[in-house]
Amino acid sequence: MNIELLTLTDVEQVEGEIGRFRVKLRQRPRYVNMDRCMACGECARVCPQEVADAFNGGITTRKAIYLRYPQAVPLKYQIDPQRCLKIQSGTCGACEKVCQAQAINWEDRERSWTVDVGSIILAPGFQPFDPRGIRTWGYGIFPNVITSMELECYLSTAGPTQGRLIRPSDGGPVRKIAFVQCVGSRDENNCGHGYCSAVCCMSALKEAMLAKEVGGDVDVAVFFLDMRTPGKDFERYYEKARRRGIRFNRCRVHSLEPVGDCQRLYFRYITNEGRPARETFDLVVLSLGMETNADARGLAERSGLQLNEDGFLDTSSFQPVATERPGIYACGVYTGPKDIPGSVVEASAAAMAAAGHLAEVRNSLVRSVEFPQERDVAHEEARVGVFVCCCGSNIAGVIDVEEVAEYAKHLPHVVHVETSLFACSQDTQEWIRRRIEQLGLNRLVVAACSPRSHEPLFRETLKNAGLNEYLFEMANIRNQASWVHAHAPREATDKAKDLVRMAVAKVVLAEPLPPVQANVNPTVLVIGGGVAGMTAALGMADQGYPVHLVEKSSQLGGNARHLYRTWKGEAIPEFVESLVERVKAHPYISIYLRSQVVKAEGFLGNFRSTIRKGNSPLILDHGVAIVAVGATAYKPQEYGYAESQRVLTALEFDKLHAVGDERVAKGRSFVFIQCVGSREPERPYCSRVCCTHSIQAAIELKEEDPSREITILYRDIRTYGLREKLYKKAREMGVVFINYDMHDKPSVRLGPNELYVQVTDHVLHMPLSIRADVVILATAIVPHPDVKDLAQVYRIPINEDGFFQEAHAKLRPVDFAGEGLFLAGLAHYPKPLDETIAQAMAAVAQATRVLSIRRKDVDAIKAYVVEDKCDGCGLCLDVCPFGAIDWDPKSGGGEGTKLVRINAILCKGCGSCQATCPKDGVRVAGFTYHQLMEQVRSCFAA
Amino acid sequence: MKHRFRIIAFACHWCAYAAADLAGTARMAYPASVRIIRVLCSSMVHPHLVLEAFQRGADGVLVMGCREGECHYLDGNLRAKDRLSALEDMLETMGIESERFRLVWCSSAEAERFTQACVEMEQTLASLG
Amino acid sequence: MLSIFDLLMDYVQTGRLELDPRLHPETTTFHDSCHYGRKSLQAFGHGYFEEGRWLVRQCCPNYVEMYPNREGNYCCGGGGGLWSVPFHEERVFHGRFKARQIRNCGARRVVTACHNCRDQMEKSLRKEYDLDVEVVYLWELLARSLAAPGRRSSGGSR
Amino acid sequence: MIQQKVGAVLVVGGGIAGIQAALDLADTGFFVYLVERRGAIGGTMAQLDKTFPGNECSM
Repeated sequence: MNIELLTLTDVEQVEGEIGRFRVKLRQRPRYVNMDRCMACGECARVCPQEVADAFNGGITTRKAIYLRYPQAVPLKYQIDPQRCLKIQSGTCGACEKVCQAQAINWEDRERSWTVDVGSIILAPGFQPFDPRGIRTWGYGIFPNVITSMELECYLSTAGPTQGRLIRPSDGGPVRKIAFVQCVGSRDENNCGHGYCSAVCCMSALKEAMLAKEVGGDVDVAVFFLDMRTPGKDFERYYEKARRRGIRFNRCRVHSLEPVGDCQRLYFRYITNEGRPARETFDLVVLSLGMETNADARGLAERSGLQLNEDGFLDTSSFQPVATERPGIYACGVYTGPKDIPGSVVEASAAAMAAAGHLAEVRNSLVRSVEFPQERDVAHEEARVGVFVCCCGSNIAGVIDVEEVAEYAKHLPHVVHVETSLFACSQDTQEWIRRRIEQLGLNRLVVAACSPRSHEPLFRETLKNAGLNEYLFEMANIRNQASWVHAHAPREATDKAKDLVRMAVAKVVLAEPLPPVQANVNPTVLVIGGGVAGMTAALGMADQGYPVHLVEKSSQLGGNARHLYRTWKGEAIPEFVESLVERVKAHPYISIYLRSQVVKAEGFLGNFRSTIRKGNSPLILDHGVAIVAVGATAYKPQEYGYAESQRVLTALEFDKLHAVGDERVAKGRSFVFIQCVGSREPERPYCSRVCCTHSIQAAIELKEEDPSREITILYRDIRTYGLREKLYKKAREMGVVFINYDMHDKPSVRLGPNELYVQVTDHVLHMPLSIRADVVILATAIVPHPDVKDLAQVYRIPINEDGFFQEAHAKLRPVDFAGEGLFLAGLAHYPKPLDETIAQAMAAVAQATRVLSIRRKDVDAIKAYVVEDKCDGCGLCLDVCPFGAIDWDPKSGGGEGTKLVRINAILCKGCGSCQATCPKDGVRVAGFTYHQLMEQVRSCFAA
Repeated sequence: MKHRFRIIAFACHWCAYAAADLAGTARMAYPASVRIIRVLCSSMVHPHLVLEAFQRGADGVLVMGCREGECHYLDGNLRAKDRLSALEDMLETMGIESERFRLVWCSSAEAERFTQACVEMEQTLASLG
Repeated sequence: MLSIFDLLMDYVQTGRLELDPRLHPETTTFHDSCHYGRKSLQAFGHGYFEEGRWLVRQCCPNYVEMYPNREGNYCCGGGGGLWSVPFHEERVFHGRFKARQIRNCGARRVVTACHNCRDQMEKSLRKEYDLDVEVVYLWELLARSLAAPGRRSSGGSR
Repeated sequence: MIQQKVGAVLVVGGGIAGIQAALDLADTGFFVYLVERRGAIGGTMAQLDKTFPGNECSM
């Protein structure tokens, strides 16, 4: 309600400054009246213009009047003016004739206006690279060379082929697929993009696995430069793909040739063993990279911002979503290529930053609607009103609406029935409201479309009429009858009658449900005093929430105290110092050092955690908790680390480098060994930061003295996103990169004053011995032991690798499934400082959302206990997925029967308990056992 | 196929019901014998409801939820699976062929899977007579 | 400075040369030489890819492409002066890609503008790989396509 | 010229990032203008994984 969605709109001009911007917007005409369009789709059915559907990668067609996709938001049609015959040449106009809602508006014109805002967030996204211009890959020439986006469509069950994998040229079977990686990325020669697009390795893996799933015996080969799977659970997936038989070849494919009649494609490559090979494929998939589109470039210009040479916005590691212009923030791919969770995290971080300086005007512009006093109908006899919708001709064209209405009149408790052309139109709402009042209706059934899209609208109508919003039911006679039985009008009409009867049977048993309100303690507990914890604490405290910051060690700062520079070169110690100072000075933050959480109880809004400081326990009450306990470094046993003072971990090396230790200062030859402890069978994940870190250290060493010999032994270089720039720079400076295989690891031999590293060179396929003064091990980041303890204390899940498991890997990256708990930083997964800060800011945004729940009613569809039926057997306790049921202390003990109670905040209304209870002792409001049973019975009551 | 069957489909709000909506939007025809009852989660379907449906004369019953691992309520569909799978034996002892009862998992975008399940159920019923 | 492509196109477009497309019905392809293509693109910012094709199409209506082509085209094997130095075996070996490409595209005639490419394909690859094609210079093709006075087909392109 | 700070935020781009930012802000007491250049929000993600279409966003 407090989001005004402006589609087909561009930003024209940005004036003003932080706190008060004046933005000029321009909206292009849609030619469809949004208030009137009911998205029935009649217009598209009659539109004669077939247009390639960009949404499906051009594989399918759409009409000139169309929805971008079936679930589009807003669900309103739009006219493509370039393709519309009426707009182009004044002919046709067929849509206007069939639109019963009279939503077509040829007079629609472009309009411009200005809005006043306090902050601006830019998230214009990206476009996939267009491989058309590069002929060596043959895209656009050979039909069986497709893009990753197109394959996505072919593999989708909702797509044009219903998920069947076919050869686009002739619909023939696909037996062999090749994925070509880095198309439009890491390729300055062909596309001018030096950066890595960060997501294509993983998306190719996903598609390869899906292809395997769809066509069991299909042979899939991936041609890649470095396999970049540094995200959470990504490496495991890569391993799985290898075990599944997907072939991986480290080789850049230079060009494709058609075989015979162009149905198949042929190319030559070098195998992992260094031998030339040639192979023929049915389908070649180009894994497209990302690039900034023209709109996003224009947006930067109009907002007064500079994009970097790659077309992205440069941001500071310490303020990852702030642009150079105060008050304007950026997130998503605009600040550099990233995946969905990364974008979601940044978006929340941007929301937090944008809200941060507007704290005093919070709630000044949000709108709320006043409803009339609710009429008490609990003791009234049910008086049901039924409205049967024609949906233009969508329903009435198939179903005899009058017959259904006539039938409904004779159903028990029904006192009023009428039909309407569009039940969801604005004026019908008003009409229904008046009818409820005039006729004293106390239940409403609307026979129309889906409750998934329209229930909220009609509930509002009930509230406006002074009725409880839950005294309502929909019969979905459009999606479930007229649309799917269009060729059997008799059966559709009979079905519609059944559906109405079932809805009436259910609504008669409906009870008014009181709003559920949560009492939320605004205090925040932050566990962990590293950068993530401190950022989170400051974010919450700056908004006025009291914060308890609990840190296990004796000082704040965490792992960042051992870091010197971000990958962009910013100095970390100064940043950490200032962060610590700000946290210490903040009046709303209480710091508990040498403290640990040992016990916790409660739930969202009302947690009670016990911390132990020394020997004394301390109880803290709080509404939410942000967990940021960090991670530790792997202590290596391998590569002679225990034996030699010249074999160092990356963090040790940084320290010696910084203090000018002579091992480093006088060293002539340095060897970095990557993946020490990472990507191993016992730790099958990538530590994400080590490639970048080693390369950065190598560059610094070279910059100090270009004559130094520096070698990096790696398995895959994972300088994802814009970090690729560092990799290129290192190679240009003469850093030697040697690829080693998991099964043929390097070894370190200790000499008297030097070390000898043996490795098999991947180009020469010959053993090589490198004399080194210092060997630096890029060691893994491993989960903190505290993770396990806290997981028990707060009953939060951990993943196989021992990191915390978030609620949803893509869409809820900083929340736990248990509400009121959030996470940030290394406890979630290894990540660099900028991503840690963004995640901490995102946790703040999500926690703030929860804390503002006090003003909000929660959906009242919850389970409740019927006390005189519950006998306290407790079966429901085990099945509740949210732990929302426990023993009622009032009833327990002594002679009294034991009862259960339900926590309405935790309950989500799934009804698992209701289906388990043998006594009808627990019910889900709005979906009670009786209501469902009555629906079943009435189905056969015709 | 003159005989008219009656199939009850309990469909979870988040996935199966959404798939049914999409089948409508896409005008994908399926047997008119199907009557959908919306539930919030497949785990909400009490075994009594299934038995009652058969008792009242249902020829087939479908319980449809999210795909495994994608349940809106964490693992409600798995719970439903555990609970309702036990019904099959019970149905057999009552003289109802267990084929008349099926659990189906589909995502909100899989209209095809939804209609397919309905078609298959009707075919099963036809073969059972 | 004017390239031969520009000059010939100008002649054809202004009508100084009249071509008869009926004279060469055989399937014909065009070989992008690296000098006029990639190298020119790199050195002068313009690769002569489309001009040659246009000219060939004016003469030979039955035109096919080799893949990859234009800036991604395979070397004929005689590049880098290899034609004129005594590395005979290497030159033939490197020409195998071109030979395969020519065979796969099904053309009976290969047109190119570079003397090096023409010699390699005509004098070497044709024999060594037993290709049933003729290799002609671009200007040679144009010369052989000139419309004799009075024989010009009506309705031809101008 | 406006003197006071404005309790509204402009979010440009209706992809997953824009939607997330808009929801976060609207839920915490700010009025949001969500500007999308196309006819519907959802961005690339709606196109990407058809099992998580744009209807995840509960407007």
